[in-house]
Formats: sequence, structure tokens, C-alpha cells
Amino acid sequence: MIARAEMVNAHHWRADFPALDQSVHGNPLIYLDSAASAQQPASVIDTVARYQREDHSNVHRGVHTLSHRATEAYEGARDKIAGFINANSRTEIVLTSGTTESINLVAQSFCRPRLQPGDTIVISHLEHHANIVPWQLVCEQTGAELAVAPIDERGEIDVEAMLALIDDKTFLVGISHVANALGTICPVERIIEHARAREIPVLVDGAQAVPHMQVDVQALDCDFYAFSGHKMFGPTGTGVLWGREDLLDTMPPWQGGGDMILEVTFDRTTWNELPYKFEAGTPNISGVIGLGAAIDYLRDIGMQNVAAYENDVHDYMVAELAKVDGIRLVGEARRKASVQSFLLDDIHSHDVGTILDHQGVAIRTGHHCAMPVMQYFGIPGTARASLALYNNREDIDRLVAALQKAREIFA
Amino acid sequence: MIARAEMVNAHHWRADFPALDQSVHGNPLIYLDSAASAQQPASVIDTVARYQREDHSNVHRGVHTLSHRATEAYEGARDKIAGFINANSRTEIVLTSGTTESINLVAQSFCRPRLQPGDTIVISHLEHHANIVPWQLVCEQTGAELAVAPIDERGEIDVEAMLALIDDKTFLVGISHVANALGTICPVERIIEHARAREIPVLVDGAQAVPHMQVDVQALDCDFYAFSGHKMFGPTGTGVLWGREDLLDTMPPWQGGGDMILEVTFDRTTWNELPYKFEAGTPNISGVIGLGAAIDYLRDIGMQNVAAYENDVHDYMVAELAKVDGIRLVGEARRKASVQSFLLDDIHSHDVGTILDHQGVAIRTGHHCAMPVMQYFGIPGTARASLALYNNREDIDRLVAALQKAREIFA
Amino acid sequence: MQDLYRELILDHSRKPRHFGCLEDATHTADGINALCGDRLTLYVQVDDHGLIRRSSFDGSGCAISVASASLMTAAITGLHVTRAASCIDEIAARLTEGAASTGVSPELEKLVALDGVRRYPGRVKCATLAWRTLQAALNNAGTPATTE
Amino acid sequence: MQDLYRELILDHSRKPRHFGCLEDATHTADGINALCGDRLTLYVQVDDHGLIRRSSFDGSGCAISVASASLMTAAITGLHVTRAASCIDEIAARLTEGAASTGVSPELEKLVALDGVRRYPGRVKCATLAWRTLQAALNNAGTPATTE
Ligand SMILES: Cc1ncc(COP(=O)(O)O)c(C=O)c1O
Ligand SMILES: Cc1ncc(COP(=O)(O)O)c(C=O)c1O
Repeated sequence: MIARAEMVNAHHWRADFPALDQSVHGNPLIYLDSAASAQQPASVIDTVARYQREDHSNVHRGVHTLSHRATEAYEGARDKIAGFINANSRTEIVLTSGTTESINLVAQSFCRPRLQPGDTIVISHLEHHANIVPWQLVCEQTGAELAVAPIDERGEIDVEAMLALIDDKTFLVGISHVANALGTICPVERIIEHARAREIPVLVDGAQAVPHMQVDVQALDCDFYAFSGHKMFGPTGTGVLWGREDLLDTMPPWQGGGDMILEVTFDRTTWNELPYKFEAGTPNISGVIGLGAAIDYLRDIGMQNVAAYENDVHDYMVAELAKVDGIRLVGEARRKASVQSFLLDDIHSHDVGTILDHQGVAIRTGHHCAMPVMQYFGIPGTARASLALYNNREDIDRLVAALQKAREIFA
Repeated sequence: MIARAEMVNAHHWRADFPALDQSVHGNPLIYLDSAASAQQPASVIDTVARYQREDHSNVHRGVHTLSHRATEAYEGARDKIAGFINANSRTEIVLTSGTTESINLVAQSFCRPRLQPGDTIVISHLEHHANIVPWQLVCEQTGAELAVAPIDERGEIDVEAMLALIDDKTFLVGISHVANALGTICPVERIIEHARAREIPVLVDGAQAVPHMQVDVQALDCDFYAFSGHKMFGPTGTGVLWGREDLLDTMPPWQGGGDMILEVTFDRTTWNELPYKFEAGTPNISGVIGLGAAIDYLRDIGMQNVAAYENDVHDYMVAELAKVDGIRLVGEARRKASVQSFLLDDIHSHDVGTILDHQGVAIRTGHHCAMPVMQYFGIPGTARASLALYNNREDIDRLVAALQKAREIFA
Repeated sequence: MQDLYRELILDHSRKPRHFGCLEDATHTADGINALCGDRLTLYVQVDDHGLIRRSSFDGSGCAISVASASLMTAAITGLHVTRAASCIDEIAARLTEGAASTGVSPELEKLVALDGVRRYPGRVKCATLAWRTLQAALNNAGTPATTE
Repeated sequence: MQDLYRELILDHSRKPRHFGCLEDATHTADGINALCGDRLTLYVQVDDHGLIRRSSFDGSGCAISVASASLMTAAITGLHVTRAASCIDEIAARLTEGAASTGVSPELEKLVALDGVRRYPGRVKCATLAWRTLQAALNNAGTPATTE
């Protein structure tokens, strides 16, 4: 149960997001595509614009006032990120361009130099392409192998099978915290505990978790945690790799360039300390500062409140969708967050998407960058509605009405 | 000579940049640090904010209206970039997070799979770390060697020596179009012609050229051209790698993830076509759209006009600085653009920077990510004033007056 | 919405004509629409005189792309390959540039049912997929046609 | 500006005391300030009782970091290493937190000249570099001290 006060607040939250206040094809916009990318509160948009109007300059190497201000704001955002996920230290927060870069960084810098033919990287069948393809590439480069844990009809990982795949040949385990196509909350705690006992590092892809629940990397006890700014109400082009300091310390740099070095000579170049060793070149200064503002926004609300409120809307969505004639829910895991995939009669999901859009309801259709999930279910794609803290039960009612309309057109 | 009309326009240009309209330590800001990062015209700031307020969604895979708008705007910016540097086709425009990533991409994807021990990468002693360290990394990975063309006291590349280094063992030549620490315009045309005759590809680091002069990659006849959005009045976290299509075609992907694939299965993954093969994950959508607005801004003025106007201010800057007692100009190449490095008496440049900042004059001090240049001159760093189209002669007068004051304090 | 999902479109998407593999095809190509995951394989049988004797397709896709493929395979049967090539251009222009609502080649008369797509720019790629794939097949291109 | 570049600072930066290498140092460390390219090497000679007998530095840096190193080497001579360690903390607190403008340990009296740095947050790292390097030297750390 959600307290009345929180419901009221939720109304208020929605008003914080300017993009939601518009019509599409003559109907008020209902945005149910936050798993692809979330909208931004005005505070984030304004923080970025204000930064550019007043404080912009390059960071780290400047003595003048603007450079100092930019550096303070940029590094201040790193502190906020560290606090938000309860990192042990700000030196563990590597700023990247997104989850995708974060995972590629680990594949290339942590794995590639050490992987041996016959080693395995263990992932699940539920993963986003960002948590598949970087491992395929590094496996091809090194002769290692990808081992994939199966899933079941509900869209849950077969945990026992996954644990059985984690053996002495396993170099690293990659697992999503929340699966993007189906919304499954994966049993990361159990997998991490099992891997930790065998001293095998675990990377958690948290792109779909961080916007919806409290994440504490120390409590999770994983080794790497990757996520994106744009899915948590921050700007595109920002992302985070959190890594345990002792592991980051042993890794060679990822890209070469300015800022990641202490000294460059043609004979010998020495790397900068953490986290700068992994941050070559001018970073996405305004984007990271915007991400800091997004974190301020979320902290003010409190992730507990976000999770409680969203769970309520999520459960309502699942129940209401289940009642629609001709619907087939895809992904019915027992623990789920913020996402529901489905098929409607034999209408192609792309057509469903167009008809909904015409009624102002924005959903995503297709494979959701999780083709293996679609292959498992033997379908080319799904229609997917996904939630953020600005959605409410009325949005779900609008979604359901729009689906009825689609059935009429294709009747 | 600059026509009066252009001078008047230049006044107008300055007013387009909100950040310049402020005081620092009680004095009007004089921003002479654009080589590190440029300010943005209001049109860029507003385009980004409007995009976030009205049109944001993820690109490429969405059927709904916002996704369509975002995709149109994002891909529209790619078209603008292609036109701006006269690329043969939009498929040759790979969007990256900056010059640094662009160069690392070429080092890792083009060079790493093919470099043999004994091969050389030829660069010059003038390069920015971004055009040094990626090559050092790939050389270490492959056993290839870095060959460095010498420079002279003026800060010019010894071209004959550089051409002599380019031989059958040379795999690639990397050269900056304009050197960031000294402002030297490098003889890229001659180097490209020489390399082209030997079928050796040339990467041009154009980070400091694109904001200041008309660049035509087809006329240059190079193979790769790299630059950053934030130095050309666009957002941080954006950059471009232009590459010849036939070369890009032969290169394996750089990062793995969403969008860079056509199909993912656990057996076989097929890459997307150009340029998407090199763009994994959610891109910096708002940043790239902002970069498109920056290009609109520059095209409206015309790069010929920008170059003519800036040359005038640059020549005035050099002449006025040369008159300051106790100054030593560092970098006196015969062809220069937008930058002047210098030393003042034996005052450390960091102290010069602080004293100037106190008078509202923002310059950069230190090694400017070009330590080898500093090593050549046997100095730890310089003070560097750098121009953009919003600077004028009065800014130079203010700079000179501030330097006089620094001499008084340290007298 | 009815301008997009006209009866003829819904009919062809529910009961696609020329659906299935053509054993004795002389030209085939795969087409992929990364946007919605449409995939089709096109089979074309061209005789010695350059005439398209038969064509068919299989795969899966949205209503628009299936109807477009169904209508196309009907339309091109009996055409010379050079004529088919000019049809590809005509359709592409008609759908993307919103050109010439008036005036359509007789072979393409039924394709006018796709005109509604113009008002749904996100769906143009669905309508053109079959045609791009035809182009790839006739060019004997080895890589799949895409709509990016 | 005069609050930053006080006479004592300018004097020590022009004529740094204890400048040069100390052949019989028992502890040394390098310090780098990536911001402005300051680099210094610190030499410390500690006797069997843990007393700092002598110290010196070389390298190059801005007026603030050279003056700070010069003042520091004078201040720590004769101190016990544990006392020196507490001086490091005191100076760091004084410069960064703007703490206790009143009250300074007698050994650090002259260091008060650096107080002006507080108003120039970009320069605090210059003032603390020598002290961080001292910390590294006393800990016998192998990697250079940095001010990031
Ligand atoms: C010549 C040159 N190359 C490369 C770079 C690196 O650009 P970025 O930091 O935007 O990646 C710079 C920027 O300082 C530069 O001036
Ligand atoms: C679970 C998951 N992992 C990774 C990604 C990739 O994130 P990005 O595209 O921001 O790099 C996404 C985003 O779609 C995702 O949902």
C-alpha cells in the first residue's frame, strides 16, 4: 500500500518534467518508454543550461575562475554519484559515456590482457546486447568462451544452472540487475555470493536498476557496477563504471590522451591515479554536472519512496494489461520492476506502437536490444511499456484504452 | 585588412555568447582559453534545452513521435557535420565523445589488428597527448614503434625530416592540423601528398582547426579526420571521426553493444552498416543536436569570415605581446592560428595565470597536454592565450595591461 | 489511423500473396528493418529475356511491410528487370518525398494504398523494405538490404 | 593580490632556502602537481632517534609551491617525525578548511604567510604539495605524491 501523501507527491513529481506537458497527435502525451531513455526534470535541464551560461570551461588543468568552477561542479557530481550508490571512495567512480562504454572498458581493460583460451565469461540469456557483445568481442580476441545461463518461460534466470556454469574456468560473471526487455529482477545477490566464494569477479549491469531502486554497491558486494545517466533522468552521453579500487588499480588504461597521464615522454608515459587513469580527454562536463542534478533530484525524493510508488503502478499495470482480451504478457517473473512486455493478438508490435502513438501513448516495440530473449520466446519482438516515477495509474488506463482501439482497427 | 562591416559583425558575435557577459573578481571577463574549451552561443544552449523540454527520447529504434523527432534531429546533425567538412557521405561521419575517442578508435580498430612488430606510426613532436598516447598504447600492444618528427625553435615541424621518416615500414601517419600548445599550422597538405603517393593512411587531428578555418576533408585528401564538439562552440562529450568509407568498411567494431549490430545470437553476431557499426549504445543525443546548432551558427557567419576576422586579432595579439617587456614568445611559426604561448620574466606561468584571473583575464597555463613540446623547449609549461571568434583587439589590450600588472607584483 | 491501415493493407497483411520460398529463384536477397525487426527474404525468378516470371517472399514483419511485399510481388510479375528497377525509384519517391499523389504507373496502381504512410514518417522504412530488398536481389548484392 | 603574494612568499620563491639535493637523505619522495606542472623532490635525513636533522628539495614550481617547500624545510628541521606528521595535518586543515586563523603551532609561525591561499582555491594544491610530498617521504611511499 502506498500512503496518500506519496500519491500526492507523485502528482507533483510529474509536474517537474516539462516534456510530459505536451500533446501528441492531439492527445496528452503518456510516456511509457523510460527504459529506453527517461525524461529530465526541469532542475536538470536548467542546471546544464546555467552551467553553460555562467561557468563553462575545461576542467582540471585551469587556474582561472571558470575552470575552477567547472572543476568543482564536475568533481562535485562525482562525489554525489559515489554517495548515491554508496561507493567506498570517489576514486572508484569512473565516468564514461554510458553503460555500454562502462562494460566495454571492463572487457578490454580488465579481461582482455588476462583472458586465456578456454576461460569462460558467464552471462545469462536475459542480457541486453551491451552485456553480450563486448564479451563476444573479447572472447574472439582471446579464445575465451561465452557461457550463457538459460531462462524459463516466466523470463527468470535458471539460477541453479547459472551457478553450475560458474567454475574454475570462469574469469568473470556479467549479469543485469534488472533485465530491460522483461523487467525481471535478477538474483544478483545469490550469484555474487556464489562467485565471491570462488574469487570470481562479478560485473552487474545496473542500467535498469539505478533509476528505480536503492542501489548499494558495498552491500551488493559485486566488483563492477555499470549504469547510464540518461535512464536516471540525467543527460545522454554520461555513464558510470563503479569498480573495486583494488581491481581498478591493476587494470591498464582504456583510452590514451589528456588527463589520464601524469607524464608523457616518448620513452615512457606514466598513468594518472584513479579514477583519472580511465578518463582520457575532455569529459562530458555539462552532462556529468546534469547527472549530479538528477541525483540531487532523486535523493530529495528518496529512492525508497520512488521504489514503493513505482511498484504500486507496476503491479497495477500488470494486472490491468492481463485483463485485456487477446493479450499475451511476455515476462512474468515473480520479482519484476517497471517494465512489461506483451503481444496483442497477432498484430505486429510495430503496428501496435503506431496505433498507440496516434493516441498519444509512447511505448517501445521491437527486440529492445535483447535479441536472444526474443529468440528464446520465438518472436521477433514485443511491445513494451516501461515506467518511471512520473507515471501513474491513469497512464495505465490510457494505455489499456489505446490497446482496445488497436484491436478494433485490426478486428 | 578586415572590412569595417565584419568588425561590426564581430561585436554582434560576442553578444551571442552569454557566458562572456559576466564579471570575474570585479572585472569584466576576458575569455582567452578557447583552445581548451570554447563558450557556446545562446542558440546552442537553447537548442539543447528545448530538445530536452520537448523532444527527448532514445533514437533509432522507436516508433513513437518523440523517438522519431529525436532521431530526425540527431541524424540531421550528422548531415550538417558531413556538409560542414565536405564529407563524401554521411556514412563517413562516426560520432564519438571527442577527438580523444576518435583517435583511440583508429588506433584500436584500424591499427591494432594489423600492426606488425617493426611497423612504425609516424607523428610529430608537436602533438597533443591525444595524438601520442593512443599510438604508444597500440605500439606496446603490437610491437610497432612510434617515430617522431622533430621540431625547431619556432615551433615548426621539420617537414623534410618527417617525410624521411615515412617509409615502407610506416603503417599510419598522425599529424595535427593546428598544434594546440603553440598554434602552429602544420603542413598537412605536403605530408598527406607524400604519404598518399606511398599509400600510407594519414590521420589529421583537427581539434584546433575546425573552429577557426574552413576544413574540406576531400580537398585535404586525408584518410581520417578527428575533432571535438566543445572546441567549436558545441557541447562537451561530442566528437567526430571522419574516415574514408573504404577504410571504415574494413575495420572491426570498436565497442560492442546496442545499435552497432544487425543481429545478435550467441553463435554469430553481425555488425550494422556504417557509421552505426562504430556507435555502440545510446549516443550523446542532446550533445550531438547541440553540435548541429553550433554548425548552423558557424555556417551562418561563414568560416571564411571567421578565419579572416580571427587572423586579424591573432596578428594583433602577437604584435602586442611581443612589445611587453620581459616576455618570451614560445611558438613563432610562420603560419599560426588563434594561439600564443609565452613566458613572462621568470614568473612561473601558474602565478601569471592567477594574477591575470584576478583581473578578469582567463588564460591557460601549464603543459597544455603537450609535454613533449615543453620538454623540447626545456620548460615546465607556458601561459597560453587562445582566441575564438568572440574575441577582439580590446581583449588583447586588457591581456597586455594585466601582464604589466603581474610584472609589477613580481618586480 | 484508417488512412494508414486501409482495408487493402490489412487484407494483404493478413493473407499475404506470393508468400513462401521459390525453389527455382534466380535472384534472392534478405532485407532487414532494424527499426522493428522486420526480416524478409525475397525470391525472384528472371528468365533469359530479363523478364520476372515469378517472385515470392517469406519472413515476418509488421502489417505495412508484409502488405508492401505482398503488393510488390504481385506488381512486378511479368515486368522486365529494368522496368522493375524504375518502379523501385517511383515507389521510393512516392513514399518519401510525398511526390505525385496524382499519376502512378499502371503496374503500381494498387500500391497507392500505401500512400497513407507518408503521414507516418517512422513507418516509411517498413513500406520500402520489400523494394530495397528487390533492388539488392536484382543487383545480386551479398549483404542484406537494410533501411537505415 | 598582495594577500597571496606577500613579501615573505615572494622572497622565499625567489631565493628558496634548503634548495638542492641532500646526498645522505634517509627519506626522499617526488611530488607532482598535475595542475601547473610543479614537480619537486624532497630529501629528508632522519636520525636514529626519529629526529629530522636536515631536509632539502629541488625541482621547479610556481611561487606558492616553491615558497611553501622552502618554508617547510626550514620549519621541520629538528622536529621528531611524529611531530612533523601532525604539522602536515595542521597545515592541510589550515589551508583547506580555512581553519583557525588564530592559533598556530610555534614551529609553523612563518607558514601563516600562506594563509592568503585560502581565498584562491585553485592554488591550495600548490601550497600543500610540499607537505604531501613530506608525507609520502616519511611513509616511504614508492609512487609520487600528487595533489589530485
Ligand atoms: C590538437 C588537439 N588534439 C586533441 C585534443 C583532445 O580533444 P578532447 O579533449 O576534446 O578529446 C585537443 C584538446 O585539447 C587538442 O587541442
Ligand atoms: C540493461 C541494460 N544494459 C545496458 C544498456 C545500455 O545502456 P546505454 O545505451 O545507455 O549504454 C541498457 C539500455 O538500453 C540496458 O537497459
